[in-house]
Amino acid sequence: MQRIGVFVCHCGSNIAATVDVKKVAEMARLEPGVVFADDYQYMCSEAGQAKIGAAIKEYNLTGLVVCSCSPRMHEATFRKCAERYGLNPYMVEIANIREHCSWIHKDMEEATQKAVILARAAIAKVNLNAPLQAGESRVTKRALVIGGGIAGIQTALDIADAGYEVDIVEKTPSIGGRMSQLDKTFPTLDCSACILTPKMVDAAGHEKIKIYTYSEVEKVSGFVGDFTVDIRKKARSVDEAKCTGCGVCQEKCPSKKTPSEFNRGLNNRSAIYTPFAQAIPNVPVIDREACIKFKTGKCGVCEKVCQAGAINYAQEDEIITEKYGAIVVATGFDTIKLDKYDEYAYSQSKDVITSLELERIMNAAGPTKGHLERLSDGKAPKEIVFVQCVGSRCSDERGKPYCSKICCMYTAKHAMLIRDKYPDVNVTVFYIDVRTPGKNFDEFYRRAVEEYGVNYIKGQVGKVAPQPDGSLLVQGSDLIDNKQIKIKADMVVLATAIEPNQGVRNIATMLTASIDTNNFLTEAHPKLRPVESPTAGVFLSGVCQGPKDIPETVSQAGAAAVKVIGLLAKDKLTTNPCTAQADELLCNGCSNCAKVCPYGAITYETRQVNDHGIREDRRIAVVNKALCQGCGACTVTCPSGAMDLQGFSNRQLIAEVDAICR
Amino acid sequence: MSVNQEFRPKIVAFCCNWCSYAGADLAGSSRLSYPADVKIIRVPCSCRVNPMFILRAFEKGADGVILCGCHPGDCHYSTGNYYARRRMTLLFSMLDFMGVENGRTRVEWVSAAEGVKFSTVMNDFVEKIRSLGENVRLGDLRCKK
Amino acid sequence: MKKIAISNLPKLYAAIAKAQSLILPVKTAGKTNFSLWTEACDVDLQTLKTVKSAKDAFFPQSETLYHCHRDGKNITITPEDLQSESFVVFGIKGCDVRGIAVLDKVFLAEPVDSFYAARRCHGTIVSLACGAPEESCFCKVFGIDCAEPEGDVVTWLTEDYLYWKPVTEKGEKLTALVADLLEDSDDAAVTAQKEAIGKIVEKLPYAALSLEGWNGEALNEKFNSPLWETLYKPCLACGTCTFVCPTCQCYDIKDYNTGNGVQRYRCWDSCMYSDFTMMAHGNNRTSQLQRFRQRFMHKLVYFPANNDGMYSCVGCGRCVDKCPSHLNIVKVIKAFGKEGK
Amino acid sequence: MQEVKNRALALLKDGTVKRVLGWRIGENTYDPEPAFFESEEDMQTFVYNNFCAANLSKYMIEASKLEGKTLVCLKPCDSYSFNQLLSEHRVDREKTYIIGVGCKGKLSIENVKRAGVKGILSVNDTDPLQVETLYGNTEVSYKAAMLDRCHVCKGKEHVVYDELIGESEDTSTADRFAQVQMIEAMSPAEKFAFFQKELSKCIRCNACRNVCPACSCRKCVFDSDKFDSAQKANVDSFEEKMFHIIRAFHVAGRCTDCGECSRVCPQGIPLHLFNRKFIKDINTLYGEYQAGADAEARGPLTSFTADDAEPSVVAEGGTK
Repeated sequence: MQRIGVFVCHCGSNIAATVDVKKVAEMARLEPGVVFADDYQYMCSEAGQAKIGAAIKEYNLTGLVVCSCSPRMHEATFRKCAERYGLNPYMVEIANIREHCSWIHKDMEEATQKAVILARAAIAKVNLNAPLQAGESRVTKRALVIGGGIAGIQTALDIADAGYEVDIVEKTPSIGGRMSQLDKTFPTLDCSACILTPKMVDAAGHEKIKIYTYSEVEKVSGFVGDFTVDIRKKARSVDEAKCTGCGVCQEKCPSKKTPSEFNRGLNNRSAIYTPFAQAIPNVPVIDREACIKFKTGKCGVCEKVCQAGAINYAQEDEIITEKYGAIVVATGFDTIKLDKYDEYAYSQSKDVITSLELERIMNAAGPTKGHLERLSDGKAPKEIVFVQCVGSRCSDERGKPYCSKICCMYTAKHAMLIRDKYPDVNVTVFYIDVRTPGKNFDEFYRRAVEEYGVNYIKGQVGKVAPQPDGSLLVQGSDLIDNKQIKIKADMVVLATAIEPNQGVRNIATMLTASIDTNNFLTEAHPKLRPVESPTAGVFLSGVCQGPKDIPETVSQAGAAAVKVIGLLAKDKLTTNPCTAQADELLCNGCSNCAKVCPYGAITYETRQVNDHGIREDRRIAVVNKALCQGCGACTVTCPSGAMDLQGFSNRQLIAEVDAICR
Repeated sequence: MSVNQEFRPKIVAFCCNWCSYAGADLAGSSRLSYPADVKIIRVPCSCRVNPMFILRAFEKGADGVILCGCHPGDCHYSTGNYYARRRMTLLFSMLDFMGVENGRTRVEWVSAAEGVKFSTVMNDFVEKIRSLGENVRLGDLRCKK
Repeated sequence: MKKIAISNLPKLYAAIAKAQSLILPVKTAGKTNFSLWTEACDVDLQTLKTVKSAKDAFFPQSETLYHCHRDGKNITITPEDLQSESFVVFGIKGCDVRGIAVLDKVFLAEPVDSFYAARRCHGTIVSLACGAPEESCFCKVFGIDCAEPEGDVVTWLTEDYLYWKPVTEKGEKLTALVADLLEDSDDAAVTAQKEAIGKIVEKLPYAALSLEGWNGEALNEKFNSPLWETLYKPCLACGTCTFVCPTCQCYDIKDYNTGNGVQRYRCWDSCMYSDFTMMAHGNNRTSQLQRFRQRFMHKLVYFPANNDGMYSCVGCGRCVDKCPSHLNIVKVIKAFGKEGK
Repeated sequence: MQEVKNRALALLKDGTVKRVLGWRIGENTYDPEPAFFESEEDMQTFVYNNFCAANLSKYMIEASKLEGKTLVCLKPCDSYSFNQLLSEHRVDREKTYIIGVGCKGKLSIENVKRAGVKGILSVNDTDPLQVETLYGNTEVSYKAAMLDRCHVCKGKEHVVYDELIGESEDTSTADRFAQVQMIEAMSPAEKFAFFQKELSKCIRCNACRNVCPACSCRKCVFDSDKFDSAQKANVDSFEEKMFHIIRAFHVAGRCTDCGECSRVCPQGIPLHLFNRKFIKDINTLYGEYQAGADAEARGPLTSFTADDAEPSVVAEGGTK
């Protein structure tokens, strides 16, 4: 049986004016377990807290009920107070007789009666409280960033600059990501590579940053502050330590028929290759599926020409196991496949291209050396049509329901650049809406229309039909003039929807981070915790969380870095003691609790239990206290009541219900 | 329907700590009144509320039970209220199926900023319970002794 | 011998109910059980076996023992009143009447169960002969004559009449109460029915069930038999057999929290339940095999050993009809019988 | 059916399985009991007839703890229950050899009696049933003697098995949800009266719970003190409601609608109505879902969509 002290606060006149505080104390004294009850002007004051302290000592109290303002206001205060006087802080319950009573009721008798009942409920609960200890867990002061695009690079740089070790794991042979494929960036039109490359170099040269390219995360275990990650470093077939990056091997390689991933398949690359000239590391990889040596055993040209002797055909995948305190997901995006959009003739004509392909065409290092030309015949186009929202804002299952966010701006950029460089080319843009919120964005778009004379038509394109003469007949509607439009175009550019990178689902599963229906990672709170995943210690950076442009990505990357730094700065993490716990004698091991846990805090282990003399191996749910946030979803899913929540246990809540209803 | 003004119903309101309880606090600090018949139980999340708690309240003499949580999509724990929504929908449907007046149970989404809504909802709910009268279909007779 | 026309039975019920409460087989939602007579109830004398036995009338499935009421720091305890008014249980079959005799052995022995004793004292038993015994009946094995059951009043139901024969003083009193409705009669119809019943009973499939070897002496041999290992396997550990049984007498005592106090009540318990006789240290029977064995050992070995050979099975066959897994006492007895041969 | 018996015996003899879980012949055709067989001799009493209604899947929980493989005979509807148990890690597929046995609708002796037949001495299991009784011989049509659940059978496909033996026949003639809809159409007072009447018969024998393959908790919440809900008897009408609502809720989304609860209820309470109401609501509100159809599927109460119906849908009549 508890020895409970009840303390009724007047809160000046805030409570006392409408609640008879003496009466509340008097009634509380009659409740089971209560050995002391008193009222005071301001319980939260130093003097009020001293009164509580004195009562704890004098009456040997084991639990406290404070009838006062909202627990959201002073629960922490009274918990600290209890702790100061030698009581477990979780032996305190608050009866909210201010916000939920005195402030909303006018009739004194009625308000007093309600206050008595609220106190009764709190007393009933405290009778069942048990001392709880906040646990501690250690923090490994190293972060992992998955993805080496601009988001990942920025996050890594910010974390490293704060003095913490960071590893970047990048799937492709080089860091740089999508941004490295872009030609110019909006709204300033500066060269993408010019602003990205220095960052890549910084990251590569940073003493706190280690970069694993051509590598993938294979396994993640552990929890916030203490993750263990297996990284598969794929066999590069080139010794990174020896390679000087001279590039001779790529020139001499006889296998040159593999579509270049970097150039979106618009031209070919060799079997041994670096994706692009500024690649970091500047060390090629051998694409074993394309390499003649690997396919037939004959060739070995690269090995012969490599003066550094860096070629190593026998190299094998390597598994690196490393510990991290925090993990940032920055896996970025890709454009959707267009096979369901036959009406745009993407697969039928080489001159129907995606915007990302146009970036490569416009780029001086691209397949056309930066000349705007048709890929079919190399002729300069005179009439270009841009189609917006290809697969974005789509109501059927062919595309995506969301707005890809960046297309309006990059199309304005493309249109402007083309009109600037080739004033004789006619540019028409079909759009549903033009969305340009952002600093200097709308100004940018208006320049395209007003200064560069880009022809914007509100309406959708119904069909692109390749003509025998090699032109493309674009049929669309103009919703403003309400007419059908036909344009004989030389080139059609599709603003293709973006979607999260394919691998993200697998990564999310490994991290137990949740994913929405569009495969974007879910944030812990859409407004208030946008860079944290619901899984503690996992953070989100860049487009993996939702469509963003570069400035937004970089700011989010910085925000994620700050969250990581905040975590790594701690030596130990204090865990919330109000967590779920499974009773091993009642647990069925059915796995339903794990299914509703938003934090992946529940795992199962087979354990021998002694159930009243019967010893058997059982599958039992285990709650990771460091991950559990105490929502209680699992407790209701559990039919046997094996899963319970400390601090809000089934019996405590039932006791409150009973006290209120009696 | 005639409303017995003398009848003071017992009403249990489960409020999630992050939105609805804060919404109730805001109603309080804004001095937005609602009948004293409503007594609030704080839970971490609407998903913590077990159907057994609701039946228990009726068993012990409650006349109405209301569950308040964050708006869908705004759950502090991101998904809790989605589960609560399914559970409560099915539970309420079963109670309705068994002939318990469906006005006695309710779910409302109230954010921390919606003090006005909290007060309006509670006023409305109490009014509804008053019109339904005492809960006779789900109580345990032993508690009336 | 008295008789009353079937068409007048409602009058008989009303007349009894006017003076004291009347409990009899009533059909509710398709099933017939003993229940309090009301004007609107659907009395069903045609169904041979009520789902539950008539045991409830004297030993209800749950009954309050006392109330504790808390008022501030004061607690008042109010014991539940004992049965103080007379009542009639009408239409009990021979097996169930014997069931009550079994309960008497338990509850009327020292220390006397005052709640039960009060009910026995105030209850009048009007039994009814079984016009058409069914295949699961084996009361004959326990020496029960379903054609002429025990009771304070014995009745027989034919197509037109209910024949009424008071046997005890209580029976005479009740007969006097309803004398206006009864007319005198000879025994012819009853004798004919008894003869017909006797012939049917001979043909019952379990009529020749042998209880040889089931007694106190056989305790160790039966208890340690390997047969239980197979027999218990299909048992679901539900309490159906126990709760439909006229003789099962185990109960649990529990408290109900009424908010302002506690209501202490007792309710039937089942030895088939895993938490039966659960104590602080755990359970003294940890496997279903043990629990299953307990039920039959109790009925056929322990009980007769302690009660001059009286079995605590009356052959009503309810468990035979109702077991979800088609297990039953007959199969158990037969399994051991085969083993013996 | 001899074929099932022969095959089971062969698998037992060649050591593929250590034991057979099937039915043992009873005192009569109509009372076979679930049983484990471990020897050829024992197998002599094996039977599979049209009265073998019991769902054996739940016995596999205990059998999965034993050494070696257990052969289990599962009817089409039982296979759903097995799959559901599998998805909840309660049975071990590796230790199970499933013979999917054919089903032409199972018979219930209760239904024969319900047709007015008394004193049954013997009965066969063909159409029509030839019944010999103490009071003369009679016939009952197969359909009339069939379990209520078989009239609304959800299909004769086994969802999990190692081999199939025997033919099945579609017995479904009625709408599974007709009864539920009938109650939904009642006024609140009528609904209340209906359930009050039915549940007043409940004797808390727990047969429904103990036979239910979804109610597979090691210790039921109504037997533990976790919720202060441990009750044993029908003390007040509330408790039966509490028990049956919560039981149905706990199996909601997990109940395969095998109908065992109603089959075993000694008081004939149509307990399946609670489960079917939930199934119907789930189908209406969250999309068609058949528990046990896919052992990998996520149940409707452990999943959600952002635009699920609000609970107010009940008051609006959206669950009718």
